[in-house]
Amino acid sequence: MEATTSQDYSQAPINQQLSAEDKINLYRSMARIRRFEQESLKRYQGGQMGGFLHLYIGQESVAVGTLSLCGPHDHAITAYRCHGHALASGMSMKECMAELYGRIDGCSRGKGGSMHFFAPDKNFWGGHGIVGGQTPLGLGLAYGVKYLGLEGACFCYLGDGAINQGAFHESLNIAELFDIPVIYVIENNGYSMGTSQVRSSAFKETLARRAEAYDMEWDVVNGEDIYEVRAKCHVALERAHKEKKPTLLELNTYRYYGHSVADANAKKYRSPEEVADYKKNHDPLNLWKTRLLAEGVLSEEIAKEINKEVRQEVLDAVAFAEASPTPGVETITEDVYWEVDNNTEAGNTGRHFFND
Amino acid sequence: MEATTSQDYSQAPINQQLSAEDKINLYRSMARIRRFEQESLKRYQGGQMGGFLHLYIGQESVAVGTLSLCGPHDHAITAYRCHGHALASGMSMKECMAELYGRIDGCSRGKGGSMHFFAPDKNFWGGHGIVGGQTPLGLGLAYGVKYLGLEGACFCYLGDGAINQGAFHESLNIAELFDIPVIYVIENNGYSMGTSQVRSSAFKETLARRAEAYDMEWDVVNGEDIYEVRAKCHVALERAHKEKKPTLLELNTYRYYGHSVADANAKKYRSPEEVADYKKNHDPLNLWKTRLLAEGVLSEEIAKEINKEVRQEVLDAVAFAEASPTPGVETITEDVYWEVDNNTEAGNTGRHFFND
Amino acid sequence: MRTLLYRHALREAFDEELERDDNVVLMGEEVAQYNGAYKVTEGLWQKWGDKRIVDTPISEAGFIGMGIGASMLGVRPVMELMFWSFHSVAFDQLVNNAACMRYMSGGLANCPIVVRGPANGGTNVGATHTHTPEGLFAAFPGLKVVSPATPADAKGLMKSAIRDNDPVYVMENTLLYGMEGEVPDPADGDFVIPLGKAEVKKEGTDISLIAHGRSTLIALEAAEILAAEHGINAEVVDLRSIRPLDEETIMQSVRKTHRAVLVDESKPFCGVSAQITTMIQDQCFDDLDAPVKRVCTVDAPGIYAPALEVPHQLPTAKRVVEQVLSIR
Amino acid sequence: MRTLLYRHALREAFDEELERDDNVVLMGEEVAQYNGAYKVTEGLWQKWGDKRIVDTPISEAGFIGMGIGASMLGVRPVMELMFWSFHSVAFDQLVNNAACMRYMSGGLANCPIVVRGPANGGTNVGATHTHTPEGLFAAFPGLKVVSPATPADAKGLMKSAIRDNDPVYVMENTLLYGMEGEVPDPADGDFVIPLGKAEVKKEGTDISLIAHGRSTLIALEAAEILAAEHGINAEVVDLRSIRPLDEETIMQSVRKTHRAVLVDESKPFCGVSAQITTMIQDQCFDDLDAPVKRVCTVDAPGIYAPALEVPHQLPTAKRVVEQVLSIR
Ligand SMILES: Cc1ncc(C[n+]2csc(CCOP(=O)(O)OP(=O)(O)O)c2C)c(N)n1
Ligand SMILES: Cc1ncc(C[n+]2csc(CCOP(=O)(O)OP(=O)(O)O)c2C)c(N)n1
Ligand SMILES: [Mg+2]
Ligand SMILES: [Mg+2]
Repeated sequence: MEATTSQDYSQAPINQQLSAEDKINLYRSMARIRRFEQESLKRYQGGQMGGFLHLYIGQESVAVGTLSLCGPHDHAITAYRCHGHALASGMSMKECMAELYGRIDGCSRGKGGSMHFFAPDKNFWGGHGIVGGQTPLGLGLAYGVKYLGLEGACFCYLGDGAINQGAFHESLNIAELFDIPVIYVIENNGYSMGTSQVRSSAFKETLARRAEAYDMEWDVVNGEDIYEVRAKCHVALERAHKEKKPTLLELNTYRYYGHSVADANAKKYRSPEEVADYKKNHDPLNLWKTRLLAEGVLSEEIAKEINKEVRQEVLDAVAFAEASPTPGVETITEDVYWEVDNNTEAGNTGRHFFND
Repeated sequence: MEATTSQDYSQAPINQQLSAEDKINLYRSMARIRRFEQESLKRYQGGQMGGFLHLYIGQESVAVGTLSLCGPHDHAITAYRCHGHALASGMSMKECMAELYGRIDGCSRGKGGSMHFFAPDKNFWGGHGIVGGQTPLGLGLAYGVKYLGLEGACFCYLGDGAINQGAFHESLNIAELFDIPVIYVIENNGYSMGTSQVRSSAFKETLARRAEAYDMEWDVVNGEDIYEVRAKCHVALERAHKEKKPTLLELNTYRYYGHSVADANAKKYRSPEEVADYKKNHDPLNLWKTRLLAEGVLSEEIAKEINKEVRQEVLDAVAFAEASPTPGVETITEDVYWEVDNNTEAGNTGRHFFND
Repeated sequence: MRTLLYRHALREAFDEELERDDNVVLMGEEVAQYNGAYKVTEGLWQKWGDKRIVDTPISEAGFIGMGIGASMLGVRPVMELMFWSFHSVAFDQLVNNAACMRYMSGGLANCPIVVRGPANGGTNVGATHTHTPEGLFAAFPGLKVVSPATPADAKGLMKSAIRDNDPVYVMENTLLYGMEGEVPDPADGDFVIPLGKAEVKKEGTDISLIAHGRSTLIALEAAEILAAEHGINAEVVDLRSIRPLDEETIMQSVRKTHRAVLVDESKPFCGVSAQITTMIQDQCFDDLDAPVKRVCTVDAPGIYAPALEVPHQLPTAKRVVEQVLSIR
Repeated sequence: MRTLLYRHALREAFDEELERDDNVVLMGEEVAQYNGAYKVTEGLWQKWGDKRIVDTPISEAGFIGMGIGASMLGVRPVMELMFWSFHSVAFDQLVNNAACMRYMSGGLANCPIVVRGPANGGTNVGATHTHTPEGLFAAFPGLKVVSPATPADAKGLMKSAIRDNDPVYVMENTLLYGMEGEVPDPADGDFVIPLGKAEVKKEGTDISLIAHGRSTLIALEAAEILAAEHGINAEVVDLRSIRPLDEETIMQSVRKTHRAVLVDESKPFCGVSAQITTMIQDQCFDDLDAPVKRVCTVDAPGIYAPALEVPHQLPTAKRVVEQVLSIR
């Protein structure tokens, strides 16, 4: 259970299974996220969106690597920095971009915005704004899968700052005590807003080691390397599937931009050298591309082609979002109660809304 | 940091300092708690009190041992099972008994009842009903002592079931991160209501080891032995005083009665043999008495004399409580706002209460 | 008709719903092996086993959040808070995750959970254990709140709550658990009471006493005194459900009697009764012969002193009578 | 007079109180080195250092509970919730430990804390980030709640809050932080505004618009439209302090105008405006020419869509005008 960076994770059976096409798709999946985020940034700065925008750029390998392992009964849930997980879950850029624009064709009908992408049909359960608040939900999704007698699990993502929320602690204890197939993925990008990891957490060696407090399995993963992410997370997934046991994983990663686009101090709490080093030496897209080029799986031409396709997909998504209507005023009180929305007897009994 | 029961803790310097009188006083202190609780039980069953009654019988050595170490700037706070800590802090039986009776001369003027004994003048800060809710307060008392530049600490007690509350986790992280002189004392009596420790907590070897998750010092203590309690807790107290560092301690102990007097299942979830074994072989009062007899510090006569005094003290307390008036109806809205109670300008500006 | 204790009516509701739907699972502290701190779930663990009746650690945020998460997959957790007062440590899960999930997902998710337990003062357990959060939660759109006053209502509302596809918070009462009342025999068919239907517990003509939960019984007691000692024929409306709310029954009653006193164990500031009063003065402005009055818990944290709490801090029939007389 | 931004008025209040009393300590997430997520505490860490300005982990229950504990020893923590919406994860500390401590100890302890931060919708941050919990907390006896609408009020109320010996929860507003307004010069003396004093922000004769926080500005905007377009002279009462509440100023206004519309960003069910309405109909029953009306946030979780939130879900001057016209 130590971070062993020396090992060649490409040789792990789960990675040996990957076809050339699979590998290229992993590249494409990361490129989609990268481009989507870049375009979002542009449009956000252009005043097309409200609220916050937390970019996933720099962390793509985490969502893509972990979610590439998922089967039909594996679920995912994350915090507000959710675009990467949403796209890696198979969501279309159109519904995502339209959501950012607050339009009716957005995945959440314009109700959720950037922090609340949802696609339950793709086993993706959001997008949650309260730090740590999603961690009991992830536990519950995994509990639900097990309760229903299915072989599945839940990847529940959280940040390095989020680990100090009480609800997470409660979840870890229950997960181990009840044998719940949940995999907690700490996406350790080193900072919670402007606070570095060492200023927010007391810990021994690594954050994931906190799992020992609950006698839970854990591991530390170099999150920039898709092979390693897949290899180590697959071990956790198997543990969840076969033994119904939880795991706490810490995936080291980095965000290039500020906490959100509104982060006024993005350039103050981190040195320019630190950011430059990450971009140059640890960019997950570059690393994967280099790797695939070396393996002869990818060529510069294919990479270019993919980037072209992806760029087009983003532009189509923007066009889609711009063409999508603004939700009508009446939608404000829709999607509050299932029974009301479905016009059931229960939904029609008694007053549900109190505007007068 | 292992539970070493073989060591002779009587030889620890902090115990060597104890005079014969000190030792006898420790006995008296435990006897006071035992008798107070026995009488409370009787009066509660006689219908003199409302609410819950959580007896401390069996755990006396924990409160007495730890609080015997305290100096002028050391504070204490605990949960609802608070009578032992209250009396060991130096509170009179009178104010405590009157509180149980809900009378105006009760320590909390009849407002708090059994779960909420308070004596700030003796550095005792209650008595708290929400499981785990007192743990950030204990942190705050220690933070306050440090902030004010005093050499002091706070003993913050909690049960083995309480460790799974989120607020406790948050407190541990902050305590270590900020170098707060708080000493968390898990009084591990093996059960939270009817749930045994292993059914409520996932842990490795001992509960206190969870401290390692925060890189915090910890220890496990045989709570039935006053010498060991004092020796090991003194180490923690010194760490708090000198290094401003927290400690997580687990004191193994036992409660003879049910969770509360209303615990209908007290005899179901524990075997009669288990309870009998504790009473016979692990009773902290008996053990201490035997020890002091062996040391020649105590004689049967002195012990008898003490018990007689203590019995009289309890009877006086009952008489005091019975003679104390029921609080007037007007007191219901007293002690809500400091400014109102103190008749200040702020207290007289605007409406504070909304009864019409 | 057959009578049952309130706690047994609830247990019967659970038992029937556990039978009807495999996805119903009961969880909470001490609900299984201990039979429930207040014996509401007595015998169910023995009958239904570990999968359906689950003891949890003292981690309300953790296990309630877990239930919410599972509910999105179609599990139907019925979660006990040993006291509703312990909502404070699970508040985020209760008002954000349960209440806003459907909304934030644009209707893609829903949370068919029940959270239940006693929510009342009157047993001298002090300020932290005597919260009455009906209004607190009903204030959050997305949530439903009910508060049954009788064994029959307890059973009927609980069954509806479990079948409802939205989060329903059921506020029971430790002082009612031992109360006996008529409950229809299961042999006579499935007994449910829809959420959102008030009940006129006593018809009257002179004044409307509007209440919910145990306060309904206080209102009925006051109505008897008013009839016997003052010749006033009070109508007693039991809201049963706070949200959805049966506005029609309330307004009908006030239009008939032209006067209303609300009996509400909430604290006065922003209590349920403040909301109902606001609605009445709006919709029945011309019908009212006097201001709407309220009898609430005296505005202070819950007191311990047994001599004060029930006789003087909580609503009493005596105070209700006084308020009624003050506007006659 | 000198003008300041709302956020700078707050900062000036902190700076002066940090100077006045060594026991005042500011804490919260990103309040020190980052200068505050909304720059309210900008420069204070640099000036006052690590002891007085403290960055905390994202552990609201932990650090707010810590502040409460320290306050019992005489430390005076001023704690920032980056959003008041995050109250949900610290609720137990906020409503039990802070609110009930004095009571449960029979008056032996008190908690001179301030908890502060923005509590508002309008920035399209979705349901979990747009709670307006003024009423939620004012419902708990033992707590005080204020909601300043202008830079001067922000400074004056904050200074009073810090000096108060009870827990005071100050609800600020991200939409107001950049607003400019007159604030007395410190050279002219210590500027404080007592808690519990409303202010008539505009005198009028025809109707009372009663509001707090940013809704006050909506009310003022509506008053202008009413005057210009409808010849209606509205009075605007700014509560400023929700608890303690300046009942006199409210009732005086209503007795003069005989009509009232409340403007309240709370959700309607059990919102602050429900409480005020209840009080008005009781105390001004014979003075009222029409039912008291309310303009609240449309009853649903906070919506993201920028096209809807501010123009259609939050109170607007347009809706206030409509309500006023509906009762003329
Ligand atoms: C309970 C709560 N407290 C505070 C916030 C404000 N906040 C949002 S994100 C964030 C930092 C979280 O950092 P981390 O968990 O490391 O995730 P990252 O942003 O790095 O992905 C904070 C303080 C919040 N949303 N919820
Ligand atoms: C938040 C909360 N949840 C539940 C309870 C009910 N409750 C009171 S004591 C208790 C058991 C606590 O056990 P433990 O921490 O081991 O302490 P002990 O009673 O053994 O001293 C429970 C579940 C409560 N008071 N607060
Ligand atoms: Mg981070
Ligand atoms: Mg215990």
